[in-house]
Amino acid sequence: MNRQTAPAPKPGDYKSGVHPVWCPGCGDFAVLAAITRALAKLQLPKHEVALVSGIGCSGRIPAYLDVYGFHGLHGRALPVATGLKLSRPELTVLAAGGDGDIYSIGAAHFVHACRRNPDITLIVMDNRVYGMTKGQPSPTSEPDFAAALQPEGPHVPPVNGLLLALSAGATFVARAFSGHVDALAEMIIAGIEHPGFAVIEVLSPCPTFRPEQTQWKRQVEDDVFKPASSLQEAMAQVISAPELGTGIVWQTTRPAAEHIPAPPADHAAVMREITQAFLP
Amino acid sequence: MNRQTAPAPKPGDYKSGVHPVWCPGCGDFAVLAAITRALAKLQLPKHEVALVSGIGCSGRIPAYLDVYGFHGLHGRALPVATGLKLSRPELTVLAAGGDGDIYSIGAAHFVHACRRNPDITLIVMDNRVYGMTKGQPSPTSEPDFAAALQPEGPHVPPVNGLLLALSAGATFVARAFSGHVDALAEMIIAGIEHPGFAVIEVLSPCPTFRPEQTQWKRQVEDDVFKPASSLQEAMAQVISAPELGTGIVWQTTRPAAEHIPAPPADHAAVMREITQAFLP
Amino acid sequence: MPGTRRESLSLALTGSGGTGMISAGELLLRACARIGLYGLQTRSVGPQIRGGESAALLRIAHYPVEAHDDAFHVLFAADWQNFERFAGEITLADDVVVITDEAATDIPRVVRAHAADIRHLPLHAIAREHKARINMVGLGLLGHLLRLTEEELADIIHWFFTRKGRQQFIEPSIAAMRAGFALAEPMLEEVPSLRTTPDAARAQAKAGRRWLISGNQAVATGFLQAGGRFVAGYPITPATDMLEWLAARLPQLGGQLVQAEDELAAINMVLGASYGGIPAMTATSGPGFSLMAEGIGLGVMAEIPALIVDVQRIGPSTGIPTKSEQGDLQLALCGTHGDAPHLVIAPDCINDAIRTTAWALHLAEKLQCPAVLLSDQKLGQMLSVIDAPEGMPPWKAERETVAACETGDYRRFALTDSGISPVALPGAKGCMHTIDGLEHDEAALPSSKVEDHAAQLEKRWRKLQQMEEWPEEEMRHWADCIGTGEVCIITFGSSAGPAREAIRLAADMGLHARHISMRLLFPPQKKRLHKLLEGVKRLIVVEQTHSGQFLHYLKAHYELPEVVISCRRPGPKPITPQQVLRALREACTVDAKLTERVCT
Amino acid sequence: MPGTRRESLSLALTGSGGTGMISAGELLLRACARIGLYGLQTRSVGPQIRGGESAALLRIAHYPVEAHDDAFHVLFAADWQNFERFAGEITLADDVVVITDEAATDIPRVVRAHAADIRHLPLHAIAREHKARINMVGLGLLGHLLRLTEEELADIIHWFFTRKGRQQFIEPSIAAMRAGFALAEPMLEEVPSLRTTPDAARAQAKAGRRWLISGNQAVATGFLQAGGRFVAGYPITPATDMLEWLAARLPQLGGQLVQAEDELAAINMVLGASYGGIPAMTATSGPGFSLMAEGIGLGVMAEIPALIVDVQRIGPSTGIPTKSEQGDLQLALCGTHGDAPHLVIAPDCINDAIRTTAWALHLAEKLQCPAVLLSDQKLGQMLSVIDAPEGMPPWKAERETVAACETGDYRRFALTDSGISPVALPGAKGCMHTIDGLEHDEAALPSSKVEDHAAQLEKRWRKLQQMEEWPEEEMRHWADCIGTGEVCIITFGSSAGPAREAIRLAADMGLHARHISMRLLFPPQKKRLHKLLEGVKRLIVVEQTHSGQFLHYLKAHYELPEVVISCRRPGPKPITPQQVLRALREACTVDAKLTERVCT
Ligand SMILES: Cc1ncc(C[n+]2csc(CCOP(=O)(O)OP(=O)(O)O)c2C)c(N)n1
Ligand SMILES: Cc1ncc(C[n+]2csc(CCOP(=O)(O)OP(=O)(O)O)c2C)c(N)n1
Ligand code: SF4
Ligand code: SF4
Ligand SMILES: [Mg+2]
Ligand SMILES: [Mg+2]
Repeated sequence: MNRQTAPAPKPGDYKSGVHPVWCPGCGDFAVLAAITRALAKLQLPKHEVALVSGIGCSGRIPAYLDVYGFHGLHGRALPVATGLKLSRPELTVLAAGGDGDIYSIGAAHFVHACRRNPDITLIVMDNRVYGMTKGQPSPTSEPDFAAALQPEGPHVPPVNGLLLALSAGATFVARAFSGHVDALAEMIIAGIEHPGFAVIEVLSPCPTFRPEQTQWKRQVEDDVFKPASSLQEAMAQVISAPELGTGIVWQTTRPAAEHIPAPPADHAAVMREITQAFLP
Repeated sequence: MNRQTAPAPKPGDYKSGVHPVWCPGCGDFAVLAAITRALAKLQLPKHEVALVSGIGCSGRIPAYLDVYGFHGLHGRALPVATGLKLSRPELTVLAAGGDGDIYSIGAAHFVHACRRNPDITLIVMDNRVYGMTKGQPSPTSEPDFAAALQPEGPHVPPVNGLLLALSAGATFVARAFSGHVDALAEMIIAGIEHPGFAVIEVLSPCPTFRPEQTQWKRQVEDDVFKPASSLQEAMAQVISAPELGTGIVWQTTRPAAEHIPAPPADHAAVMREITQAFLP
Repeated sequence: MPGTRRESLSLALTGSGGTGMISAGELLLRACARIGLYGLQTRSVGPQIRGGESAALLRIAHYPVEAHDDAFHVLFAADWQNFERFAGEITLADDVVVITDEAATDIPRVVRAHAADIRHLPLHAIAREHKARINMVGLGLLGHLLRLTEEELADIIHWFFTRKGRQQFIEPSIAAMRAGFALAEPMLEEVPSLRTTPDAARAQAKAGRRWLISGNQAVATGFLQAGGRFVAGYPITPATDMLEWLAARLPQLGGQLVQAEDELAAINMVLGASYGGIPAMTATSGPGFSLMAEGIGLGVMAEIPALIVDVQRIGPSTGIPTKSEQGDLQLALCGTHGDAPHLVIAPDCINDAIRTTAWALHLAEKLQCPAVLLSDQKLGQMLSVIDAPEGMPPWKAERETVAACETGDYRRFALTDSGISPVALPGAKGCMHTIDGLEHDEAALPSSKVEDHAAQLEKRWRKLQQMEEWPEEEMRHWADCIGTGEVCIITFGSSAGPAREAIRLAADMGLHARHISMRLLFPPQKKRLHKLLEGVKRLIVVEQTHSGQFLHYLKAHYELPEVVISCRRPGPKPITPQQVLRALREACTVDAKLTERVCT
Repeated sequence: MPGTRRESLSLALTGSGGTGMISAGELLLRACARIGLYGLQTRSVGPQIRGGESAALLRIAHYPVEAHDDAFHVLFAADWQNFERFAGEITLADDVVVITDEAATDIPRVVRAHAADIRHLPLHAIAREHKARINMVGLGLLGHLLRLTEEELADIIHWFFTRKGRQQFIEPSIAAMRAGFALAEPMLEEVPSLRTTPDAARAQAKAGRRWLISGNQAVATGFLQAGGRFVAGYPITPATDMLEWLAARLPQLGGQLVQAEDELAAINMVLGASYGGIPAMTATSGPGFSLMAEGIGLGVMAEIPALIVDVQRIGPSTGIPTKSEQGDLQLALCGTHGDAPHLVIAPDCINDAIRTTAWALHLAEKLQCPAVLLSDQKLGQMLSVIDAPEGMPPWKAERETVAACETGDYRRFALTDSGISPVALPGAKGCMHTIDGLEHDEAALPSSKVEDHAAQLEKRWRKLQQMEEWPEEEMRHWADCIGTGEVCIITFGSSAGPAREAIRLAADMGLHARHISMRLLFPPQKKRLHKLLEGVKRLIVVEQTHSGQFLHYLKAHYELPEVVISCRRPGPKPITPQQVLRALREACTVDAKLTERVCT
């Protein structure tokens, strides 16, 4: 399936043909579709794209794409993606994970990726539940979402990923709904084109453990966010926005932390120079 | 030194007499002094107070107090404190750590403690450097703070701990300066009295690796924060405040996540009832 | 050809998502338990998150069974989609009878090649006719093959849907079951079945004599019975269901469970609660266990009891989350930096898991040391019929504490003879001190002195090491030894089941061998094992790992007999009694030292 | 009494914060190196963050030295504050000469009891007089005892302050040094000194023949020389200085270092970079190493090369961060859940660290597997004079890659004979695939099949195991063996130094013994070790641990001689040649099997 020579790859060309393990109706199918559309629209050569994920239903996504994939550890997609992007800046690097993956076990990496601002597009597939492990509350679960592990519900306010991203210094912050595939694809394109760390939180329903989320398609309010002109304003928008509002709320530019200097012409000579310092 | 029988313990009574390892002039001495003043003012029995810390210069603080201390792992003070407070709610539990401890390796726990809102007072001794390991940039270091591990400086914006706390749902958020011991003691008192998770970020200079911080005593602007009436307002205050401004910026109440039900009168009977369910 | 009559009958129920094979298997097992039979069920599921193909693997007998048999005698396949995903785990007996739908055309070659007797029956048609699921047809059919009565099966269906609040399904399901029951009638004599009918069992069965319980529930029960009251955990297969079971029950006992943000938080929350004096545990599996390495080391250094249950799954890394292996042994033994002696204990069957967990918590508290409890997916998620234990385990969580200090010179890490230093819990007047992950002196103050480090290292080791000197009656639980003879099988954890059965099978054949099941793996009990091995010429080390972790552990810590044979295989195919038996029989013929072999 | 004349001279410089003993020691060592002497320096510091008491421990000789001697011949104490904190690490020779201030009244009892010759000199007065620090007085005094010239010492002072940009200190410091030099004059013949004067060395010394280098710098140099270009790390004593050294030099080579938010991030960043094809490493110590357990397992499963340098410090837990021990061995070997074979390699001296690190990176890349490099604080922070290596190590990071795939059926985990599957790096056209921590089939697709798991486990083991079959010349670096005889000392890592010297000392006494220093610890080289042990009757296992981790490792994986003697001690007191020599001499008299003893 070496289609790189074909003039214009189509979304389907970015699929690997591996059958997803997802339940019927899972929102993640649409996220997959949106990614393929985005990649096709950008005409990105498949072999120059890498998608790094954590563990969860969401984390399974790389295998379904015909790009380079790295299905790593629970919570650790962002450090892997960062290491990859820093050392191979010419690649288009995406990262994907679930709400548990990114906001719970991976929360420290999320905060620090926002600060560090590597040129990576992060897709958080938020279903407000631990899907893969069969239905425990996640950091984005509603306070009264009762489940076996927390029979009375978490009873704490959900993590607001957008607010966290903003306060941690993210340069592109947005929310989308997986049911609106084209809008999501556009958002992913904007994220990839954004020169820095782009956080896209995608409402991606889990019909299996959160059947009520099948209603999201009626409840989502599109484009409630407007790119804010100040951080304060962005935060105010996020705080007062409807729970299921989408849109890009913040975009700014700031150089990424790390960059690779050009390799020297003569490694051996540089090594000699370095080791000179060991002479007493 | 069993002074619990004495009518009114004084700050000095809360000191253990162990000689601190800190450098002369370290801000942490003043934090220690402020804690003893706060405990004395509150007349808390020493054996009912527990202080849990991580690793760092800051993390050494429990041994210098004559209360129950737990000098645990780098970054993990908050989970330990949470486990302790949840299972022994009658204790007054404080947690302490450095900027690296809390905002770097412990960032995920910080976010989740803010959400969970256990009745713990956290003191972040912020010196904008990794003191204990001899001067590497920390998450709160200025972008241009050059040090051996990052010869050109981190070149990323510092973590704003207050903003992070607010966006993660903290119910008490404040900043203080260790040089103003009485004000800091008052802040700690307010934190202990606050029924929930209190985040107190303390500007605590490191004269050894950040000698320029000895100027803080001239630069700090006290009480620039006023308790905000809304989260938006609190965030706006924090964003626009001077870098070295102090004060309580946010206080609200919200029940803590977990609570312990009263133990049953007859454990054996309850166990029998529970195991009944195994009958086929 | 008349069906064979067996001491125990093994049945596999397989089907794609929605066929409900697991429920059918569970109901069958429960019905058997009610009439006094014993049995067990494990499950094998596909990678689908929900509703993918799955297999219920059952074994039913008149006596307690701890492990699967070598092969399955009856295979009930609701359909054949993705059967090959677990074909490797379902060995078919030579006389297997395969029951499948009349319309099934996609029977895999491996099944067709093996099974002489494939019966095509109108399973789906009957289900459709009664507006019920095919699993109810299977329940009736297989129930009849097991010689259960229609009433017994109807009762269980009634119980099931009532509990679920789905009374509307009771009638159609019972009708489908009855139709399945009828389908079995003509084949009763042709299909393998139990040698004795269940009537004897029925006659003896009294309510309350059996429990239907999983290994995870058994561990959780032991923890609660011994006084455990705080749990922190993070979901991970196959430990989650233990946490969920505990979450519902802890509040009734005045305890609580916290869902942590990750395993680093979980182990540290446990240390915090335990520092407060509350007996505490966490449960996890491989990846989470790796993340707890640093926390366990802190528990060792600061002498904080903690129970860490590792329900092992196939590794390395994410591995195969739903399948079983014993490959975390070496991490359990060595899994933190520095010299950090701590308890490592493995329950050896479901029944044992209740007591052994209580013992582990007791030891952790008594010795003020973390204890790793090594369970595994097979043991943890196996549903088994056991004899209901009489009363509670004899062990409770009891820590030696100091109520108050007068003099003000409380020494948290006092160098006592036993190595155990009475602990002052927060709240104890006058005993304030700071515990530390740094090396410290007796008074708990950080110290980098040669002498303090040596003394405290020695103390932390001594408190475990002295267990070798404890009186026999206190230590009886450290290992079990059955049988006699010069050949000995040694196992830890869930591999004991097949080994024990192999010993019995061998005895039936006149071959006498021993079996040692080690529960206490660390600290090593050199003298005790030496005694059990007296007279043993050949030792067979049976384990479910690829590299021989248990073998290496034994070689590192014990004097072993001249001939040591390693019999091991990785998961997910479980070790079976027949395999161990084969190893046993072969052992009498080898004479090379240390033969490594794969159990076949 | 005239001072003894020694092959090597050991000097300890101690003092409280601000006395600058470490700098003085370093300058002394550097001056010695310049004139062609060899030597080493370790340091011992108190718990103070900055400026607390500290000790510079030096050994100077005409030949390369790798370890400290048994005892110190000269103790220069600027003052005695908190001396007891490291008294346990500074054993005084019977003929030690103690040099202290004229006003010192607080000489600790342990020193007074031991030292017959204590000289009170006006050290502080001289320093004050010249407005210099006391360490310059010490430099002059001790330099003279070592028969350095005033000019040589003045040169080094000049160099030092010029480099620091503090030219104003040069003159007063040189003046103080000269005064110290003069102080030594009357005692030259009374104080222990080197048997031969440095004139011979001076005559031979050519510029560029010696390096003054620490073990941490040596490891970093080997990494760069072999082609390492990406480093992620989190500060931790005693690995931080390696990271800092690399941070300054990587950019010159087109590489980079990232300060991660924690060790979980560091190891995963390394995996990310290495997945991208860039040879990568992290450096850490105990607590951080424990946190990397899960990441190392992913590297094994997904077959990603990575170099993980663990500069061991005293454990368990936070332990004693600034002091040395070899207690992470078992974690390095077993430190992740599941069966996860990976490389474990230990450099055995500073000189060796350059080559061995290059070899480790080479093997990791070649075998597509994480490699743990076990250094320790002693080795890492020891400053040593070594012969400058000729050229670069022969090993480079070279991974077998696939440039592009035509057919589209690239199989990332193809079951090759060697177990090594050529890797397509991101960017390779047509070879797109997803690597996984889940068990997988050859095409990298997740699989829970019995057969796939067995085949991939076997493959991951095979690629390491085949090293046993590699030609001798490729594997020569796996271990060193010197000496002959029926008694053999075996070590890994930094314990080789004292052992090698003990062998030489024994030979001088006519006692012939062998010494094996193992660099490659995993995979075990059964046949190779067996060959080296041919004819050995008694094996002495020397290691710096409390529990005997190396002993247990050897027992688990190798056939050992009948008599095995464990000679071990925990840190921070280093193992010395004399101790090993004593063990060696005793070994000839024991005949019990497996005698465990503490090195005294
Ligand atoms: C260290 C570790 N802990 C726990 C797990 C088990 N686990 C797998 S996925 C998951 C959570 C999945 O939730 P989320 O990230 O929201 O993804 P979703 O399945 O909902 O897409 C957990 C806890 C693991 N694989 N590794
Ligand atoms: C897991 C782990 N990683 C690294 C270290 C080393 N370490 C000790 S303290 C510290 C950082 C200290 O910085 P901070 O938290 O700001 O405290 P400070 O010393 O400045 O008060 C580090 C990295 C450790 N002890 N444990
Ligand atoms: S469990 Fe939920 S998130 Fe997972 S695949 Fe099924 S529907 Fe999707
Ligand atoms: S290094 Fe800095 S933070 Fe640490 S004790 Fe010294 S002054 Fe205080
Ligand atoms: Mg989710
Ligand atoms: Mg700091």
